[in-house]
Formats: sequence, C-alpha cells, structure tokens
Amino acid sequence: MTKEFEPKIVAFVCTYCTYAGADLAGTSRLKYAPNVRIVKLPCTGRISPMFILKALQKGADGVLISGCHPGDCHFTSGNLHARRRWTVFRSLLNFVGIPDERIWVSWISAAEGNKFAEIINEMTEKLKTLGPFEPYKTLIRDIESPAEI
Amino acid sequence: MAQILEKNKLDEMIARLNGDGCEVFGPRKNDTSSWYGKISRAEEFCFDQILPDRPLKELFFPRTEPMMKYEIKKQQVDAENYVLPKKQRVIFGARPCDAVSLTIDDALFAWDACDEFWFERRENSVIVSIACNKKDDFCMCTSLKSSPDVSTGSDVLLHELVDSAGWRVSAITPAGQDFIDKLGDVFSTTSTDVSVKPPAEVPVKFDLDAVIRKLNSPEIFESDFWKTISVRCVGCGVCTFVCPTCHCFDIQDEGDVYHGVRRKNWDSCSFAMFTRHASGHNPRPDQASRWRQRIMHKFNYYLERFGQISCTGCGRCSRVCPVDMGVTQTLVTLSTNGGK
Amino acid sequence: MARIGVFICHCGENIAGTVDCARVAAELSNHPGVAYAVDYKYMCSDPGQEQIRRAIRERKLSGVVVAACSPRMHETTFRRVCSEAGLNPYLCEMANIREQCSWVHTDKEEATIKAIEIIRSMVEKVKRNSELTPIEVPVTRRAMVIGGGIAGIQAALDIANAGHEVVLVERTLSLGGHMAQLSETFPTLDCSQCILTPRMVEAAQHPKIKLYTYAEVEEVTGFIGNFQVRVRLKSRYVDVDKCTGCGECMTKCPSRKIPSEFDCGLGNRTAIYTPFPQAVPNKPAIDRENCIYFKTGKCGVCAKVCPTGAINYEMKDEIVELEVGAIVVATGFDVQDTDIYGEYGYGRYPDVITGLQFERLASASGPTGGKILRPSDGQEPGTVVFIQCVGSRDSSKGLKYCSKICCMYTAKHAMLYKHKVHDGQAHVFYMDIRAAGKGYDEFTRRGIEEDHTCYVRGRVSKIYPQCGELIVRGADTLLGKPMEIAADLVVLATAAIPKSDARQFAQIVGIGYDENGFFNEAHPKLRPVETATAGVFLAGACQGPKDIPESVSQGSAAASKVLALLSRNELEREPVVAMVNPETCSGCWSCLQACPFKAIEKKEIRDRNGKVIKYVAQVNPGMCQGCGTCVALCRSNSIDLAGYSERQIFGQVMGL
Amino acid sequence: MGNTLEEHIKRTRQLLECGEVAMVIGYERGSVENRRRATFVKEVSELERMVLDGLCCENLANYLVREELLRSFDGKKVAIFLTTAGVRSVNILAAEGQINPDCVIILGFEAEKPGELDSAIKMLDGEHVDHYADSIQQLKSRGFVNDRAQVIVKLEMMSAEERFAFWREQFSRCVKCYACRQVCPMCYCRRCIVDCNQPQWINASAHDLGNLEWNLVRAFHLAGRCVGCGNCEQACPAGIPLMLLNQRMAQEVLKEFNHFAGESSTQLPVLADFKKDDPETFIL
Repeated sequence: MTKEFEPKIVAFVCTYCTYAGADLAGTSRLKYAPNVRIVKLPCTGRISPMFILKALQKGADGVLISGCHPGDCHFTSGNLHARRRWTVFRSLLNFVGIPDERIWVSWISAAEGNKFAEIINEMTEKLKTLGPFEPYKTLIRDIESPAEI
Repeated sequence: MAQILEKNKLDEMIARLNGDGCEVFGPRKNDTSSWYGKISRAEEFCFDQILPDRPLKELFFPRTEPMMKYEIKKQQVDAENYVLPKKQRVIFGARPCDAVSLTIDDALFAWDACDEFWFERRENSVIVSIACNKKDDFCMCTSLKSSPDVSTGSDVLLHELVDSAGWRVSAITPAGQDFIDKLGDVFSTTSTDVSVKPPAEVPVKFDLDAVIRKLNSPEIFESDFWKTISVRCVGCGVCTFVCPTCHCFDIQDEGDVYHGVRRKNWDSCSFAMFTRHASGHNPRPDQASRWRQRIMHKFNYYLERFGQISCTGCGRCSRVCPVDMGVTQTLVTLSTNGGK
Repeated sequence: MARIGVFICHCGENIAGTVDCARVAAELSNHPGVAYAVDYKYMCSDPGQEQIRRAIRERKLSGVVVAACSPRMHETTFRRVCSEAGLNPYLCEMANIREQCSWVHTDKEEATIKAIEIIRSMVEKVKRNSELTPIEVPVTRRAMVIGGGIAGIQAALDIANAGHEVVLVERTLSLGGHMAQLSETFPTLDCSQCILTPRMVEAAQHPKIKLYTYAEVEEVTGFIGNFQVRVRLKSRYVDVDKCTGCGECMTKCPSRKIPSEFDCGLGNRTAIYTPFPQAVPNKPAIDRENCIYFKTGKCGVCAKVCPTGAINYEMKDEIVELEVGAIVVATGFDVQDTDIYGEYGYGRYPDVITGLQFERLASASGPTGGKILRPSDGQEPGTVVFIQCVGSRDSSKGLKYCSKICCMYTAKHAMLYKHKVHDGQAHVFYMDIRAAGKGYDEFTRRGIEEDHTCYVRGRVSKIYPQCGELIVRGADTLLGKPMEIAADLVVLATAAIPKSDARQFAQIVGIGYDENGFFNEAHPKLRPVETATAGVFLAGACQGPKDIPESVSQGSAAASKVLALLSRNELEREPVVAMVNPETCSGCWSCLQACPFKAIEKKEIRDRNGKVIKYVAQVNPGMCQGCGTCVALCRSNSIDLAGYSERQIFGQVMGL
Repeated sequence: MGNTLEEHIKRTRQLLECGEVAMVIGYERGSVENRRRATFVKEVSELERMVLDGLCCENLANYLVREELLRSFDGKKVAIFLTTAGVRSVNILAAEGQINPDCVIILGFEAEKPGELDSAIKMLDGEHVDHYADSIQQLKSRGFVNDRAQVIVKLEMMSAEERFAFWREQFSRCVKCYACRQVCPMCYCRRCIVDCNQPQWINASAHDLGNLEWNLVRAFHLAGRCVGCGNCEQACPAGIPLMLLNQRMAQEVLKEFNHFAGESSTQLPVLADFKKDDPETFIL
C-alpha cells in the first residue's frame, strides 16, 4: 500500500501576530497537521516574493503567508504593503499556472491560536486533494537530470 | 558521376540512421523561432530559411548544461560527474557558415584545457551541410573570405538540384565518406554530371584585410570610434548568444544547502557584470569598451592566438540586434575610414 | 567554516514526550557545519545554561541554536548565556520545537522529523548570522512640548518637575488653550480658569521651562534623542522684556471694534491686545491687520502712551533652532464650523450660537460678565434649545466619529443656564446620551432631575425665525411625532475637529494622522501616547476628542514616556535595522515612500572632486524599527535587514 | 502628413541652435530598408538624418537612463521623440527619481498604424510631461481593450496545469540574453536582482526553472510600472509573448488599485503605497 501523500507547507509569518498565534496554539495544546514549517520574519512587510519561489524550489506544495490583521501591525503598515504585494504576486503566479490554491494568505492575530491550527489543517486537507505540485517538481527534476544531447 | 539524395528519401534516411542508434538533428521552426533540433520525421525539417535563428553551437555547447552534481556531507562533498549520452548524431541541413564555426571554436576548446563536453559531442557528430543558394541583407560570408558553399567544418556538403527534388552529395571528410557509404542505397548515383543551383551571390561588404590592419594599428584602442559606433548599444547579450562562434561561459553552482548541480552557462562580454571584479572595479566600465572587446576579440586577439578570425559571416548578430547595431556596421566603418 | 552548537531541550516531558531528542541530536551532529549537538533535560536551567557556556568556550562555537520553546519565551535568556561565554548574542537563535512542534503533534515519528527539519533550517540561518551590536543613540536630554493647552502644560510641568529642561511652544499669545475659554467644568462645576491659571503661571515661571508663546514650529529634523527643531517667534511689535503689562496701550488704542477670538466673536478687543485678562505671559501684541498705524502709517498712540517704550513697529520675526531629545505634540483641536448645517442658520441668526460661545456667555470673565444674554438684543432668553451632535456622528453631512465631550458639556450648559435663569427652560435634542466617566452619568441625571432639563431624543430639521423667536422644528423619535419649540436662544454642540493645519503639521513632525486628521498613536491599545515616529509623543485632543481629565492624564503619560527616554545619556536600540548598499542602490525611493517610520533619507554620493554623482537611500538607524518592508520592496536587493538578512532567510528556506 | 517631421525638425533645430538642449534623441534609417533605429543628434547639421514614420516603434525613453549617454547631457536638457507610452515612461522615471522631467523636452507623435511604413503620423501637443495628463487619463479610462486582452482571457480559461505547460514551453526558449531588460526604460537598476548572488534568489542558468523565475520576477518588478511600449517583446530573440504577462499585471493593478502606470510625474509606485481599504477578499 502506498503511503498517503503528505503535502509540504512552508509558512512565512510575522513575529508579532501569527508567530505568537502559533505559539498560542501550542500552549493551548491544539493539534494540527505536522506538515508546516514556519519561517519567522519581523513583519509581513519583510516577506519577499523570492521566498515563495525558493519554497517552491524546495518542494513546497503550498505556501502560507500570514501576519497581523489590518490596523494591528506592530509597524503600523507593513501588512498593508504586504497585502498589495500578494494581490499582485498571487495573480501573477496564478497567471503562469501556479494556482491560488497553493499560495494562501491570512491574518492571524496573537490571540487566534485556534485560527492558526484550523488554517494549517484546512490547507493540508486542500493540498491533499490537489495532490503534489507535480508541474513544479518536474521542473526541479528536469534541471538536475543529465543533458539529453 | 555524382551521388544524389532525393528529398523523398529523407524519411528512409532518418529511419536507417535511427535504426543504427544514430539521432538526426536539423533545422526546424515554429511560429516564433527556428533552431537546430532533433528530427524524427522528414516533414519536421525546414530547409527554406536563410538559416535558423539559433546557431549550431547549441548542439555542442548548450546554453546551460550540467557538469556534475554534488552532495554536501558532514565531512566531505560527494561529487559525481554527468556523463554525456554516447549517441552518434547526424546534423543534417546545417548551413556552411554554421559548420565553419565549429572548426573555429575547436581551437578554443582545445586550447589550455580540453573541453570534454565539446569534443565528445564533436566526435559523435557528422555534419551534413547544405550550400546556400539564397541570402538576405545580413549575410556576409564573402566579406569574411568565406562563401555560401564553403566546405570547412562539414563532413558532407549538399548542393540543391536545379529541380529542387534533392541534393548532390559530396563527401568532404572520411567521416562524411563513411556516412555516405553506410547509407549506401539511400543515395542514387548518376553517371552524368547533374545541374545544381548556383551558390547565392553574397556581396562583399567590407575589406577584411583593411579591418585587420585597422585593428592592429596602435591608435585604434583608445579611439573615440568605439564610443560613436556603440552609442546605441543597450548591453544585452543577443548578438553573442546567436553568434555561432561566441563561446564565453560561466560556471554556476545551483541547489540548496544540501545538494546541487554545477552548470556551465553561456555568458556574454556585452554584459556589464562580465568583467566586474569582486572589488567592484570594472576594467570595462562602459558599453564602448565592451563593444571594443567584442570586435577586438573576434578580429584581432583570436586571430593572433589561433590564426583564425572568430566570425563566419552568418550575420545573425545584425539580424536580431534589438537596436539595429550588430557587427557588420562596425566592420564596414572600420574598413573605410572609421577609427581614425 | 561554521562551528554551530545545537542544544536540544527536553523541557521535561514537554518536548521529550513527543520528540525523540536523542535521535534529533544524533541527526544534527551529522549536519554539515554542526560542531556539537547535545540534548538535555532543561536547557534553561542553570546546569543547562552552563553546558552551553562551556561548549562555546571549549568547542569554539561560531553560532548556537537552542532547540526548545518559543523564542518569545527564552530568546533573551539564551542570548545572554552566549554573551556571557563571549559569543555575540546575535549569533544565537532558537528553534521552536515545543509550541510549534511537540505540543501540537501526537505522532512521535512525525514530530521528531519535524523537529529535525526545524532545527537544521535554523542552523542554516545561524551559519549566516552576523555579529550585531546594539545601536547606541546619544540623547539630548531636553524635551519640547508643542501646544500650551492643558495637556501640553501638564506634560511640560511633569517633565520639568522631574528635573529636565522643557521648551514649551505655544502658537497663540498665551498659554491656556481651549480650557481658558471655558466657564465651569463638568462634572464638578468648578471654575475652569480658577484651576487652570495657577498651572499656567507655574509653567511660565518654572526654572526648567523655556516658554515661547506666539511661536510656531516650522521644521523638525533628526530622530529620537536628536531632534532639531526650527521655531519661528512671531513678531509682537512689543518688546516683552520692556513691557510691564500695565495695559495702558490697550486702554488708549483707538481701534476697538475687533471681534475677540477668545470670546468667539461675542465681544470686541483692541488692535494691541492680550487675548484675555489672565493671559500668560500678560504682554500684549499688535494685530497688524487691524492696527491703524500699520494700515495708514498714522496713529502710534500705543508707542506714545507706553511708559517703558516697549512698542517697536519695526520688530521682525525671529527664528530659533533648538535641539531636543523628545517631542510631545499637544496641539489641540478646533470646533467645527456649522456652515455644513445651513438649516440651523448659524451665522444668519445671531441667536444661534456654538457651545464654545455659550461657554463665553456663561463665563464670569466673558463679554456679558457671566450673564446669559442673547447676542441679538442682550435679553435674557426664557427658552434655550441645545442641539447635540452637530457635525458629529453624521457621515452623510458631517463627521463619522463621536466628538465625545458634547454630551457632557451640553448637560453642563443646560445646568449653568438654569442656575442663572431660574425660570428658564432648557431643551436638549440628542441622539444618545454618552456619559461614561466617573460621576458623569450622575451629573447628566442631576441636570434632568434637579434642573429639569428637558431631553428630547431626536434630530432638529430646521430652525427659522418667527416674531422675534427661533422656531426649532424637530422630531421626538421616542414619541414618534414632530415637534416645534419656540426658543430665544439655540446652542449647537458642534463637533470637535482637528486643527485646520493638522495634516501639514503632521508632515512637519513626521507623524501619521487618521482619515479625519487626528494624529495617529503607535498602537490604539498598547501604545496610546506614542507615535510611529520614535521619540514623538501625543497628548490631548490632537489625537482625538478628549475632555480635561483625559487630556491631563495623557499629558502625564506622555511626560512619563519622555522621562524614560531622557533618563539616560544614550539610548540602546535593537540592532535589527535596515541598511542600504550604496553601490547598487539606484535611488528609486520606493523604500523611502513605503517606510512607516520615515527612517529613509536621500544621501548624496560625490566623486573625488566633490561633484554629486548620484543620490542613494540611507537608513537612519535611530529611526528604523526593523520591519523590513523596504527590503522586500527593493527591486535590486540593495537594502537588507540585520538579523533577518536576505542571506539568512535564503539559508533558512534552502535548509528546510 | 509629411510636415509632421518638418515641424518637429524645425523645433529641434531651434532647440539646438539656441543651446536649450544638448541632444535630440530621435529615429534614423536602419541598416536595412524596413528598419528604423535610435539616433542621437547634437549638431544642427546632423538633423537631416532623422526620420519619423510608422516604423518608428521603439520607445526611446530607454536612452534617457543610459548612464553613458547621460554624461553627455551634463545636466542640460534633452529633446526626445516619444509616443504617449514613452511619455508615461518619462513620468515613471521622474516619479522614481531617475530623471528631472523639466529637463526633458518631448516631441510627441503617434502613428495611426504603428509598424506600417505608410502610416499617418500625428504630432502631439505638449513639450512637458505635464501637458500629457489628459491624454494619459483618456488612455486609462479606455482600459485594456486589445487582442492581447483576448489572449489573456483565453489563457485564464485554461486549467492551471495547462497554463503552466503553456508558459513553461514559452520560457523554455529564453536564453537569458536579457534583451528584454536592457531595452526596458523601467529596468534601470544599477544591479539587476538576477545578477545578485548573495544570495542567488534567481537561478542564473537558462534552464526552465531559471527562466521561469527570471520572467516571473521581471513581470513582478514591472507590475504597475510597465507602460506597455512593447520594447521587451520586440527585442526578445525567442519570441516570448512577454507583453501578455505585463499587460495582465497592468490590468490587475488597474482593477484592484485604480493604478495606471505613468499617470503623472509624482505618482507613487503602486507597491510602495497602500490604502486602508485595499481589496483583500483573498485573505483568510
């Protein structure tokens, strides 16, 4: 029997809200899927589109970007800049066939441990139904394979 | 007496070659570009273009190719070289100017270190060229003392028959003769001489000797000529990448922190970063000095070192230049009064 | 070559219950660049800390990863430990394998693998960490308070009383602000001026307070601890050093019919004037616009009568440059013009007045000496209608927000009126009565129950004159029927709004403002008196409508923030700040435009001959808060953030 | 419409003669019959080589930020032949601190049928970018109604896998010659991110991954900045439909943020700006 596909999720989160929210999920002993790896940044404003591309290169099946709700940003507007950035970059990714369903963006406050756990679970479920991000994985495999001529 | 390859025999030829474990490559195109690619059926060939957009060198020196892969371990790095597929290849329908380019680059790739990738592919390939009977405004082989039916670099040279039904086949090298012998009855033999189309009449655009003399003159290096002639240049790499003889490359390691691939990638002397030192100093700080390097390299330094000019006169550089510059105009100007 | 030490904490059973720590340590010791990996029961305990210190010294570690709880818990602890062992604290990072691994997963195998991956990714980050040193910013131990209302006075006094110098800048001729205009104050009904003027005098005479009245802040540069402020001292045409404040000039000034700003146009003043008798400083100034001498060149009465020769018609504005370490912005508010409510006839009917005008009528020092007399004919009004929320809470016509103070002052007005006109009747049209505050509800209730103020819940649609009275037509929404009241005087509780030039001022100081123009606090709950610009604080109604006790508390709160800042010679700041690579920066200014803290400036790059060859961005580390928004925006990767650098994150992701 | 060029030439002669401009950037005949190329005129006597016809399609604004060329201006003004797209690029360059718009004298023109030799040429009024505010607004209100928009719709109807396959095939032809970047007026970075190797975010090799990363990042960097001049697509030797990406991004920022690249010389870059009520329906 083949093992069920376990998607790989990389989450880029701000330290003040979502990272704290994930901590709260922990201190509340909520259980969620172990598929996520968290990269902590000071603010969603710091999260560059490059991070997403590298996560995909590392075989991520989905990427989560998460930070403070509008109005709650520790740096007042980093998340509002991020919001524009992801509006644009996600639509670009989608246009070249890296679908929205694999790039999630959320606002999770330090008090929303529940929400963090739920989103990770939801995302894991969704990615399971989508399956591995095969087109990208093929791309990676192809560049590592020997020359054909 | 002459040997003829009829166009309707091409599929048979491909089948025979493939049957012997030999791959066939040739000019192909789609709606946006043309190149030398793998051919499995004769209809994929495209012989009616002046020459493919992309040069023949791609089949010997790809724009990016893996050299080795490595794994970073605790105490050591495990590396494993990539092995080329040892497949025999026939490149059918190359243009003579592209075939010439291979012999020019042979000198370079054999120079201080022998480039295995290049020579392995060279040894595995038979080049069957078709002499040109058409030209366009950019063709300038004759200016380089070459010709539309030059045989240098080809193993077999084909001349199209007057009735366009096939080609007259001439072996140039033993490998070429071997190719013909092996295919045997794919070719037909006529006892009489056959009429082939005359080679294209490519006008001579400049005096190559004058160019070489000019580039040898001591005052040319510091001349303002380079600034004037390159004023339009935007510093992209198109002309170098379509050039059949440009051979500069860069070695890059790519991968994550655990493993990766070492690759050989095309590079271009047009790029501002090409000669930038780690210190930030750039000995070729502007496009004029880069353009000078490009011209000097092809028509002076290369000649000095290898006794050959690194240009076949294919004209691609001028054909694709996004700002309509290219090498031709520089050479024309140099040969007349430029650079004084 | 990196020599990273990895310290894996069991946290008792908290981690070890779900994660096979020994296996994690074994795996990590095989990771390239890891010189030492060990697991231990409690890393944060004294023996645990000692293990780290010893390993750093003995194994010459170049970086440390502590895999344990959240960095929010113990990052400071472990960075200190490293520091004690001689390793730069910023070469230490924590891998969170408790909150984000062992506590949220149950499968031991999965949790162990996840822990390994979390840690090795962090190892890759630490390999690329660099030594950082906290940024030390020198502090000019002097504060500036902008605005001499009650909030500013309070802040200035608190700072000065703690022993620091304060520069108090007031734009008008006197300290006092709006509070000086008020009659009595709710909910105690004590006299506003009686409680305010002693504080004005105290501020003016305080040895640590340098007071500039009739002065405006024109430019603020610099950053926390190091602001340079340019202040324009507007010319009074009166030499305040010579002037004794005898008032002879004002008595003799022939230009006497100028509407008094202080009395909201209900009284007159002279061209050479003090705004009110208790002004601090009590030195007059000439109002150039209305002065006969300035208009015609003839007159000069004031100069002739001045016993000390203090009048100087040639006086010019003066500019002073001041260096301060902190700034308190307490610039106050304005009152909404009622022209947006044409149907209320303000300006057309003299007996429709604003709440602030009513304050002047009720004030003992006001134009009527404290008698409630209507402006049109000086008669005592028998019926007064007060209308609340004129401009506030009305997004269609006015402002969305609640002005907060009007419910209370209207209740007070109705009460004051009843106390002065015993047989009068006060009506109040209201939307809701918002009387939250100590003693506030009791106060409004007293107005209704003891002084029989008649509250009508509803809006007024129109006011029009009829037979010498004003007919106020409205609706009683509780009874659901229209109603009309014939009033002798109508008082509009007009909205409190930002100063008309608040936005320009915010740009001068470099702070944010909200959609209405009130200044933004750094965090609405947790940092209510700070702004996003470090070293600039807010007090009073410039941040939003406030009553006196709130303004005073905020003044004190801002003062305490300032004092914390001024308590040291140098300010230590986290070195997590952005820096620009001037080689590659093209000067597109995206970073400058996006920086929430205005920490990015344009810097000239000159060649050897001193010629400017280009402009590049430069981060002021004193102002940068380290959010990294600029880094992600920079197309050429010319800005980086210490502590979360591009290389570090790249390593971390590629190490996953 | 032969007098168009004459009028412009008359004006450029005037500008050169009185010394108001150091250089005129315009078009001349190319190396072959149907080509036109940039020319840089500093002397009145050189004016005769200038041409202006339907083949003059290149957006010359690119040359306004060529450092080597700039040195020859030495702070003096420059006159330049531009279409409205060119004017928009000048606006962006000004907004992004790369040039002083007051130093650019615009010789505006528009071909009725760009790319066709016998196309009628219309002269545009206004020598300063600010004079073009109205016509740029008109362009903005017109939106993106063109053949490309149709192709974009078609692509968006595909499944994600099909789109990925489509673009992979397109990008597979990319040789990383960077002609797209070099001819783009907006690509003035002193160091392109692809040339940054500490860290190497974008794989420099011209394989399918490196090509995807490069073309994605370039499209992202042009989002809200591309004026649609088409220089990149013209220059691409591999015939990659780069403008599909750029236009898709332009449509996105117009729809989401009402941002039209190069509206004015003081326009904030769309990604360096935000509004409190920017759309965020996609955020969970």
